[in-house]
This record gives sequence, C-alpha cells and structure tokens, in this order.
Amino acid sequence: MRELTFREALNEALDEELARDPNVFLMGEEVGAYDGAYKVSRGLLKKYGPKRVIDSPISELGFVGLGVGAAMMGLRPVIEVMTWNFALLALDQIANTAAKMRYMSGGALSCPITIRGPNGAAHSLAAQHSQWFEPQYAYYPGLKVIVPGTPADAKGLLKSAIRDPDPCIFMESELLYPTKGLVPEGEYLVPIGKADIKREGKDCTVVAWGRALGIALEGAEMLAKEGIDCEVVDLRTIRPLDEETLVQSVRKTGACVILEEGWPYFNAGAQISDIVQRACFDILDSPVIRVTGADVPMPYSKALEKLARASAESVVAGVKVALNVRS
Amino acid sequence: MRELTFREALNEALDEELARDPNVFLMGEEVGAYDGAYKVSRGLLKKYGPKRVIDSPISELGFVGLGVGAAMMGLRPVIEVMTWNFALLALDQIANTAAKMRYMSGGALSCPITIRGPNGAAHSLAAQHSQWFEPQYAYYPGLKVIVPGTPADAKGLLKSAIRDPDPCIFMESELLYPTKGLVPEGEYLVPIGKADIKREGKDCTVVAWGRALGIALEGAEMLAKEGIDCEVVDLRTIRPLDEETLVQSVRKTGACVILEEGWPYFNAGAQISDIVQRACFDILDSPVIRVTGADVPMPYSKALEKLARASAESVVAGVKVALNVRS
Amino acid sequence: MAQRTNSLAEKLDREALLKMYRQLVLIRRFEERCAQQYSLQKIAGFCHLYNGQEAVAVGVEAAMRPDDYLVTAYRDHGQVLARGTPPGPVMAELFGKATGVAKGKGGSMHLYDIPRNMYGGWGIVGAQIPLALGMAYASKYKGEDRVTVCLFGEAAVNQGAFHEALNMAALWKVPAVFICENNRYGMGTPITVSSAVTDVYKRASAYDIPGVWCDGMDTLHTYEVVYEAVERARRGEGPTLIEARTYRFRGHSMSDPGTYRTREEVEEERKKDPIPKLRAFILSKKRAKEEELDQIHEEVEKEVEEAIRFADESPWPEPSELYTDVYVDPIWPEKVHA
Amino acid sequence: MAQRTNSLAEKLDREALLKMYRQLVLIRRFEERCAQQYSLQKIAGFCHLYNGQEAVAVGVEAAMRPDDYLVTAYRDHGQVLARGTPPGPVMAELFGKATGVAKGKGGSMHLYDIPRNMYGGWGIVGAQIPLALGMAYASKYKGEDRVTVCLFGEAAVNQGAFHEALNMAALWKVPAVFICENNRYGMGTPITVSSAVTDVYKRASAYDIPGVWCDGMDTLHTYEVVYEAVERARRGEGPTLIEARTYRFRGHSMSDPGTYRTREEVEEERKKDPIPKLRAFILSKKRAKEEELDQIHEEVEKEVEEAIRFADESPWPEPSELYTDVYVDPIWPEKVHA
Ligand SMILES: Cc1ncc(C[n+]2csc(CCOP(=O)(O)OP(=O)(O)O)c2C)c(N)n1
Ligand SMILES: Cc1ncc(C[n+]2csc(CCOP(=O)(O)OP(=O)(O)O)c2C)c(N)n1
Ligand SMILES: [Mg+2]
Ligand SMILES: [Mg+2]
Repeated sequence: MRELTFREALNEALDEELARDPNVFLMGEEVGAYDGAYKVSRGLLKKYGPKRVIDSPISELGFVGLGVGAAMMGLRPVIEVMTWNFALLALDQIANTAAKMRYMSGGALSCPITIRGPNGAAHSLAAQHSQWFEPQYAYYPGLKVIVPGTPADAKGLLKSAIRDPDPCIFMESELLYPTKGLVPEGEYLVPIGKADIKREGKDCTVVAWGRALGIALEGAEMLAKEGIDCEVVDLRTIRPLDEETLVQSVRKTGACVILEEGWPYFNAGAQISDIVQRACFDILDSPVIRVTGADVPMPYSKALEKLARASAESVVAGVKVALNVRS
Repeated sequence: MRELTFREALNEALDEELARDPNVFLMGEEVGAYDGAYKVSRGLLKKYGPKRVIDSPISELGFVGLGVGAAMMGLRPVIEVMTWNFALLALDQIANTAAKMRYMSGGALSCPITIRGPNGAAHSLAAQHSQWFEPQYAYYPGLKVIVPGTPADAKGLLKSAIRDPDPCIFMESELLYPTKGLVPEGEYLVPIGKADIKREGKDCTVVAWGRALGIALEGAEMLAKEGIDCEVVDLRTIRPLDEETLVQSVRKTGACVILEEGWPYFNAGAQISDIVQRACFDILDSPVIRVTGADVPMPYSKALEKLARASAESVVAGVKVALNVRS
Repeated sequence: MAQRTNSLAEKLDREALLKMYRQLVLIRRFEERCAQQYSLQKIAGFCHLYNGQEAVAVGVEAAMRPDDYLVTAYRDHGQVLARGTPPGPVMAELFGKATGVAKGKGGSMHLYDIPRNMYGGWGIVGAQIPLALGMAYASKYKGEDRVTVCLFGEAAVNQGAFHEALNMAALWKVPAVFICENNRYGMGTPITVSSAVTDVYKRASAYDIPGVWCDGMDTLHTYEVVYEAVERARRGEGPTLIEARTYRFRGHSMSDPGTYRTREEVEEERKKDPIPKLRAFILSKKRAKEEELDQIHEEVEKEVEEAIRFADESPWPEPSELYTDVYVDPIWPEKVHA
Repeated sequence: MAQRTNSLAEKLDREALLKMYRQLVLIRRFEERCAQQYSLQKIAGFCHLYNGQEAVAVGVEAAMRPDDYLVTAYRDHGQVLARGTPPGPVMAELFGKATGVAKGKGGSMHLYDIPRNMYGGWGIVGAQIPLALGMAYASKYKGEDRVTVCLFGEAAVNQGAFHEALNMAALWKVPAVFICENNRYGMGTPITVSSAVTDVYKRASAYDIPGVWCDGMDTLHTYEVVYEAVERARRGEGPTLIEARTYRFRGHSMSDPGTYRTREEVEEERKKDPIPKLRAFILSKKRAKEEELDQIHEEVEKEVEEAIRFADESPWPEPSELYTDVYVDPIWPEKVHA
C-alpha cells in the first residue's frame, strides 16, 4: 500500500487500462496537451500519443456521441466531461442512445463506454458549476452510476468501469482530487454495485458516497466523542445499489441517516430512504433522516455557500435526531 | 360545466392567455401551420397569426433557449416541446439558465417561461419515445413542475403556469389528450403547489398525478368492490409538493401507496415516500408501498409493453400489500 | 453543386442493375404492405414510410461495400432492406414479434442488422450524426478501410448535433459520408420555414469539406455521387456532405394526413418516381427485357407476402424477455414492481 | 473579410475618444487589481481576466446605444465596466459581498446590470447565444429598435447552441449582432486543434448572413465594424457574425499558468496592446494632450482603489439571503435540511 491522491489513483487507473487494452482511448476537453483541466490525465498524452489521448472541441453532445458510437463498434472509450455540469448538454446521447441501444436492438448492440469527470461543488464556483448529478443519471435503466469516495476505490472502480460491458457514469469530485489515501500496489479491481462499510458501528447507520463519505466519517468521529457509535456505509455505486449491505447495516443499528451533498428533493437519498423504510420497517425506532445541501442554486459568496452545504455538523445533528438524542 | 377533452382544455387555456396578454406567445415544432403534432394548438395560428404562434426548426436547445431569453426580457413564452423525450437536448437551458438566473443575478432577472408538452409513454412508441421526466426536473430548485391529471386541472394549471413569474415545466400526456372531463365555464385558475383529493376514502391513501391519476382511481374502484376504501390524492404539482395535503391524508388513512408510471428507482415517488415515512412514522402500520413501471427501457412490442407498465391491477396489489390483505 | 461523374452508372453490369431494381421494388412493395398492416393494427406506434425516397437507400447501398457501415434515423425500413436483411424479420419486428430483427423490442424506428453492418434506426432527430462520427472514428482508430454512411433528414440539419459532429468529422478527417435526404419537409414544416439556407449542401462550407447534391429521385445519380464520396473517405481524404434531393410520397408517418402539401405538388413529384426511371434506363440500355423486370415485381410480391405470413405466424416475445438486454448481466434480481 | 468603413472613427469627438480611453484603462487596471485580490484570496472561484481584449468590449460599447442589450460569457468584467457599471459594486460582487451587483450570489462569471442593459455573465460555454437570440427576438416582438449584442469565445462556436441560434436568428432576421472574441485559445486548446474552419467569420455562410472580421486589438476598428452591424440590425436587415481577432495577455483563468503558449507569442501580441494604440491615435489627431491622458490613468487608479475599499468594507450577505431569489415567492417554508 502507498499513499496516493485521488487524482493520482485515477491517473494510474487510466494509465493501466490504456496500457492493457489498445481499444481504450481517452477523449475530452483539455485531456491531452493540457494534461486535463484538473490534471487527472497528466502525462498520458506524452506516454500514449495523440491516437489514444485526444483533445476535443467544446462540443459535449458531439464528443459524448462520438464515444457512444465508437463504443458501439467495440472500442472502449473513456470520455472525460470537464465537469458534469456541462454534460447536461450531452444527456440525450447518454440517456436516449447509450442507455437504450442494447435493449432497442434486442441485445445486438453493446455500449461499453465510461464517461467520467468531476461532480458537485468545489469552492465559490457559483450556481452553474456547483451541482450534483447522481439522481439524474441513476434514474435510467441501462446506465451504471459510480461515485467513489476514496483513492483506492476510485482506482479499482474506474478500472472496473472501463472493462464493464455497459455504459458507466463515473463521478469524481474536484475537492477530492488532492486528498490522499492508501492504495494497494499493483493491479486490482473493485466490483461495481458493492457497497463498503467504511466504519463499523452499532448505534446508527450513516449512508454516504463520493465526497460525502469523508464528511460522514468526520461526523462519526465527532459523535464517537459523545459516545455515539455510527456505522458508515459507503455505497460507492448508486446504480445498481447494494441494497443488501445497506439493509443489513440498518437492521443491525436500527437507525439510518442518509447524507447527500446535492439538493434535498428528488435526489438519490430519497430512493435510499424509500428502500430502508420498507426493508427495515419492523425494526426502525425512528424515521430515516436525511441530511442534504440546501434547496437553492449554489451561491457564489463564501458567506452563503457554507450555509448551503452539508457538513459534519449537520451529520451530527441528523444522527441525534434519528437517535432522539438532545444536543 | 361542460365536457371537454384534455386537449381542448389545454387549447382553451392557451387561447384565453394569448387573448389576455399580448406578451404571451407560443413557439415550438409544428405548433402553427400543422396545428400541433398532437393538435393542442389547433386553430391558434389562424386566430392569433404568426407573430404569436411560431413554428420553430428542430433545434430544441436553441428554441428553448430563445424562450428563456425572451422571458428574461419580460415576455411570457409558452414553449412546446413536441415530447419531453426530445427536451433532454434542451435541459442545459432549463436547468442551468432558466432555473438559476434569478438567483445568480440576486433577483435582478426573472424567467416567466412555461415549457410544455407530452410526457410518458403512449402505445408502442418504444424506448426513446416512452419516458417520464418528472424527477429529472423536480430536482432543480428554481423550477416548478406541474403534471395535471384531468382536463379541468390542465386548463386551470396551464393558465396559472403562464402567469407564474417563475419557470414552469408543464407535463401533459399523449394518452390523456383525447380523454374527457368536466371543465368549468369561463375563467378560472388552479393554484400551483396544491394537491387535490380526487376520491375520499378511509383505508389507504393512494398518491398519483398526471395520467397515473386515472389508473389510481380505477384501482380504487376495483378495491371498493372488495370493501377497501381508498383515498386518492392527486398531487398535480411535483415541485413544490403539497406536503400538507399528502401527510394529512396518510395520517387519516394510516397507509400509503404511491403510483408512478415511470421507472422504479430514483423517481419522484421515492421523494414522496421519504416525506411520508418521516411525517407519518408514528402512525403507519406498514411501510409505504410504491407501484411503478418496470426498470427497463420501454419495449416496442405490445406483448412486452403491457408488462412494463403500471396498471390498475398493480395498484390493487400494492394497496393489498400496504394493508396486509391477502389476495 | 451536383457532382457530375464519369458516368459510373454506365459501367454497371446487368446483375448490378437488376439488383438495384429489385431493391427499389422490394422497398416500395414492403412499404405499401406496411401501410395496410398498420391499418389492420398489426403494426403499431410511429411508422415512417419510405415511398418515393427509395432511390436514396438503393443508390447509397450500391455505392457502399457490404462491410461499410450504415446508420440512419427512424425512417429506416428502406435502408435495412437495401442492406439485404430479409423482409421477414423486418416485418416481424414491425409486428413486435420475437423473430423480429430486434426481438420485437425496437419496432419500426429501431431496425438493426449488425452482421450486415446496418446500425439503426434512431428516433431522436439528429442523434445518429454524432454516432456516425463515432463509428467512422472507430474505423480510423482500428485502421479499417471501412466507411460509415450516415443518413438524416433536412430538418435534422438544424440540430446542434449536426454541427458539432461535422466539425469534428472534418477536423479529424474521419471516413464518413453524411447524406441529407432532403425531402423538403420535416413533418409538416417546409425547409423554407425552418432553415436560413435551403441548399443543404452549402452548409459544408462551414466545415471546409466538399458539399454536393444529387438527384435523390434518381438511383443511378445518387449511386454515382455517393460512390465518389465513399471512395474519397476510404482514401482517407475525409468526409463529404451530400444533399440527396428527394420527396416522400406519403405523410410523415402513418398518422399524418399530409395536408400541408398541395395535391399538385405531390402529383408533380410522383412523376419523378425512381422505379420507372431506373426501369427506363435498364430497358434503353437493353440490360434486361420487360418480362424480366415484370418477373421481379412478381417475385417481390411473393416475398413480401411471405414476410407478412412469417411475421403473422411468429410468436410474441416471452414475458421473460422484458428484463433481458437492459444490461449484459441483469443488475438486480427480477422483481415485481408492485 | 475585414470590413472597411468610411472612417467612422475619424468622426469621433474628443469626448467620445477620451471615454473610450478611460474605459480601456479602467478595465486594464481593474483586472490587474483583481489578479492581486485573487492572490489575497479575497476573490474566489473561477476568475477569467480580460487583459488584452479590452478593445473589444470598449469598441462594442461605443458602437451600441445605451439602451441596446449586451450579453456575454463568464469573461465578463470588461463588458460590465464598459457598460458603465461603477467598479465598486463589481469588485464587491467578486468579493462575494452584499453590495455586489448580484448581492454576492453570482460572482465573477455572473455579472449583471439590468438598468444598464448588461444581461450577464453566463458560465456554460455557448449558452448565452440562444439567450441572445431570445433577447433580440423579444425586441423584435415588442417593436423596439434596440439591438442585442452577444459575445462569445472562438471555442464556443463549436457548440450546437451556436449553430441552432444562428440559424434561427438568420431565419427570423432578429436584431442581433454575434461577436466572436477570437483570442485563439479555448483554455489551453488553440483554435487549429478544435475547429475545422479557423476563420470564424466564414461560418456565417452556413446561415446566409454577413460574416466579417475586425481587429480586436484595435478599439476604433472594432467600433467601426460593430457599428455597421448594429445599425444594420437596427434597420431590420438581420444579424451579422463578427470575428474580433484578439488575444488575452494572461491565462484562461486565475488558475491557468498558460504554458501552452510560447513566451515569444505572448510578447508579440503584447506589442499590439490596445491602450497605447488608442493613445497614439488620440495624440496624433491632437484630440488630447499627453497630460490629459496621464490624468485619466491617475483617476482610474484612484477609482479602482476606491472600488477595492468599497468592496472590502462592504458587509457579507445576511444568512437569510440564502433562501431569497430562488423563486419570486418562496415555495416552501424555510427549513433546516438536517
Ligand atoms: C429531437 C427531436 N425532436 C423532434 C422529434 C419529432 N420528429 C420526428 S421526425 C421529425 C421531422 C424530421 O424531419 P426530417 O429531418 O426532414 O426527416 P424526414 O422525417 O423528412 O425523413 C420530428 C419533428 C424527434 N423525434 N426528435
Ligand atoms: C459547456 C461547457 N463546457 C466546458 C466548459 C469549461 N470551459 C470554460 S471556458 C472554456 C474555454 C472557452 O474558450 P472560448 O470560447 O474561446 O472563450 P475564452 O475563454 O477564450 O474567452 C471551457 C472549456 C464550460 N464552462 N461549459
Ligand atoms: Mg425531411
Ligand atoms: Mg478563446
């Protein structure tokens, strides 16, 4: 095991997969000569040349569609969207073409594409650049939606996504890129669709994924000091969702808090809450509690932005509500 | 009160609003000379002329963006998307521009646009033409999402949407267009954000909206024959959601089934379920049950399509599960 | 400008010409019978017929190698038949039967025949254009000398997808030929109402690629013009935009009465019917006798009749098929959604 | 083709020229101070400076009437200052303060001044082009004789939004002027790498509208070319596509080291600095004396200093502001989301 940043872990995954399979190529805005807007593809153009690492024009619908078409022909495109905010322009090619081609062709077509890029807010990027898109993609049958929370998972899941025969939506986080974590040496894969318990505990299950994982763990540490022992379930994949691990954990702890950085309504956590309330109805002592961002477009000003965002403190508050503990 | 079809009711709403306010115009593919792909705008070009009723090129991103820009300047555009399936191409202008301009400008800009068109499957239109989009839009703060289920509501809500100062997403249904219902004479508005109890009952609340309302009512009638008395709550608006009416009903009946025609995961019903499980935790005797379409792209063949879709029978089954009644 | 070639068509042998003729007749007859079957409610949903435009699919097919790739929109019956897919599985698809080319899951707008390099069949106007870019990109990537031909209507040209894809296709010189089937209407909207530039081929200048037009009611002219573009692409010289000027004899789809066109206009265009045109050419060049051509009509008649029988007698998809083909491996246990 | 006009610039009076000069200097100085404030972390997020491109915003402003509308992308400091918004509220916005032009909610990429007809400030590349179409459409609808000027980068031209909007703008002859600020790079990507056609103005041919270029390092040439297009639009003759050839002296945004350009290239371009160019013109035409121009520099220096003080001393937005301006009337009771 070595310490790597999230960015380096992703870079290794891309590097290894480019080396392993000549059908893998990386395309997107600034991925080549610029080494990536967020430097995830650093060095790859130099190493693999312009056939494998391609700078695209700013044409999200077009180059995502290119990737979908190339995947349909058996290549393994990795398409970088500079951020998922911009990928709304390409949603038609993802939801109407990639997600459906296999079904509409009665299984004759496959679309082994991976589309990846940063999701969620960084700091002070304002409304158009600070959005979480998990629920928008997880709605569509035909897609897989992966949102890793640690460097090790990021590497193993990205490699799995690239090898997966179905279209994978892979969501990273600008704020996670520089964060560090232990990453196994050598080749390994993390399976798509398996949650992971990142902290065991007995009092309350906290569900999180992506960057929210770190916030959940931080909240759990704060609660531990008050004698409350949380189990943190890292979903890692949103579609398919590992209902088994999720439900087992809640059945063990008897309480559930879902942390999501995105907006509070019609988000991914709502689905998780629905699953839990049904599967754990008989054992829950209190309703499922959800901690989310505020229901507002993200404000620019730091003074407001911090109020709009989910935090470890809000996790602590949420767990206390779930456990009926007075603060 | 007269009987009108859903289509006629919408047409009346457009007609009255075009007559009332010279700032209202209707634009979309085929809305003019062709009288609308689904004939909702029948006769309006003839009556109001090409300044008020405009045929657009097939450029969803462009003409929705045009509407957003025109609304920003104080006009009241009604933009018809031929179906919501095609509007994915325009989602950027809706989610990133229309929904956010007021906030990003600190209140200096408004976007009183209405974007409307059919949502959901008709018959045998296959995967790309048979999708429900409520949850995709309801996620975004800044938007209002309206999905009427009767001709009377359709008329009153469309008029409210056109007059509303915020961007309204208005979802109709091809299958509802020819269906009839009583519509009040003369001018009236139905408020955005108010649910309506379409059938009173005491045993179980069935939540529905849009075309699912009819299915829910049909299911309720079938259940009535078996002595089960359902209350059918028609949400009518998905964002903002009338939590009060919803929760009151469930607190009265003690059980809740949510019917949604769309896919089962990360849909609108998940949010409703989440609200109910929390607000009614103390009184629910069984978990919230959800009845939805299947988690597959819509198949073309009628043999398969009928299996993929929510039905009155599935509502009956869902209510029995919720009430712990054996079939 | 319509590209004039060195009369490639003159060099076509009897076999090639009769094959083209048969394809024209097959498509026409297939579509006529589709219309009937639609009224009988055996075909459902949206159904866009190709009558009148046959010269495009057939001319294009003649210009392509069998291993070249084809992709088009929802008006796709003609193209899949031209590629050589037997009419039985095509009709069965329209009937929603298990023996259909997409097991009944796709329907009229989504026809595929991957072994014959027919890649659909797509329902979102313009969406197949970036796909075609990706297909051609893949050929170039793999070092294949196969060309991708992409068809779309004149109304699709106003989509951003067209613009983005053509820029990249030109920039990267992918082996693709973009063919606009300009039948002058997008549903009920004439091109003059939707496009600032009505000579579609002129849009090529914005991408610095050749733009040419061909008579899309003339199978041989279409063949010649497309052939040049396909071979140009094969030589690695990049994409071409072709405007095939054509006309659909029927409404936009089965539910369209087509009242936005005058009877006279339709009559006028019907005089340019590609079938008599190719017939006259074949006879004038003495490549076949009248009876031989009549014979083709009879054979096709039977073939389509047989296709309908096949579709009629085919089974419906099994209920279990509902959940297959969503993913390679199902992601969750099948469950009732109630 | 660069449009040569009848030397409109020659007719500009002293006052007009000094106003332009002051605007150039103000923008330059404002941006220099922004860079400093950014390093001091008083400005956060993405911050795209306008140094080098000032001639475009200033030339455009001179060509517009105050009641004409302007809309641009995220590189918008120059435009809002050129429109006449005082630098204080602009700087306050960048600081995220309550006194900012958008109450601190928008930030650097989203600057607005509706009373001065500056409509933003948009962050999705190309998205302001359909908006501009709608703005101009609204003017035409209302019968106003006001023109909408829309600015965008050369990389935005590859977006579908550009294509769709230009087609409709041309089709409906809306009173809009589309100005591409061709600074030759979209982030780190040179136009040659992203566009099949690098003379942006030539794209106009695909919409059958005039396409012209101007020297975007020359305030007066920009003024002349844009003026013709604005007046053409005002006369109801439809839109024009203008390519303003310019250059940004700094990186794409504050976080970009700009290593994709050679030092020589940047040095070469810096020689074309629009400020000395206009200064030389003013002096050569004897419209003002050296000292008067120097005086402007001093005044601007103070003005920007004052703007920073104003921003510094301004209060942060109240926490309650979090929930305002989402809708005209809040749709649900404010609630804690924990
Ligand atoms: C994005 C999108 N918008 C609208 C539609 C509805 N629609 C289907 S076909 C069509 C007309 C297309 O005309 P054209 O491109 O000329 O092709 P043609 O039908 O004439 O072959 C329209 C508007 C659609 N399928 N997709
Ligand atoms: C749709 C979209 N894709 C990508 C981005 C990220 N991005 C912001 S600016 C930019 C470069 C734009 O270049 P250009 O249009 O030439 O304008 P310039 O920055 O040179 O003024 C990119 C890629 C974005 N904001 N929106
Ligand atoms: Mg057409
Ligand atoms: Mg640029």
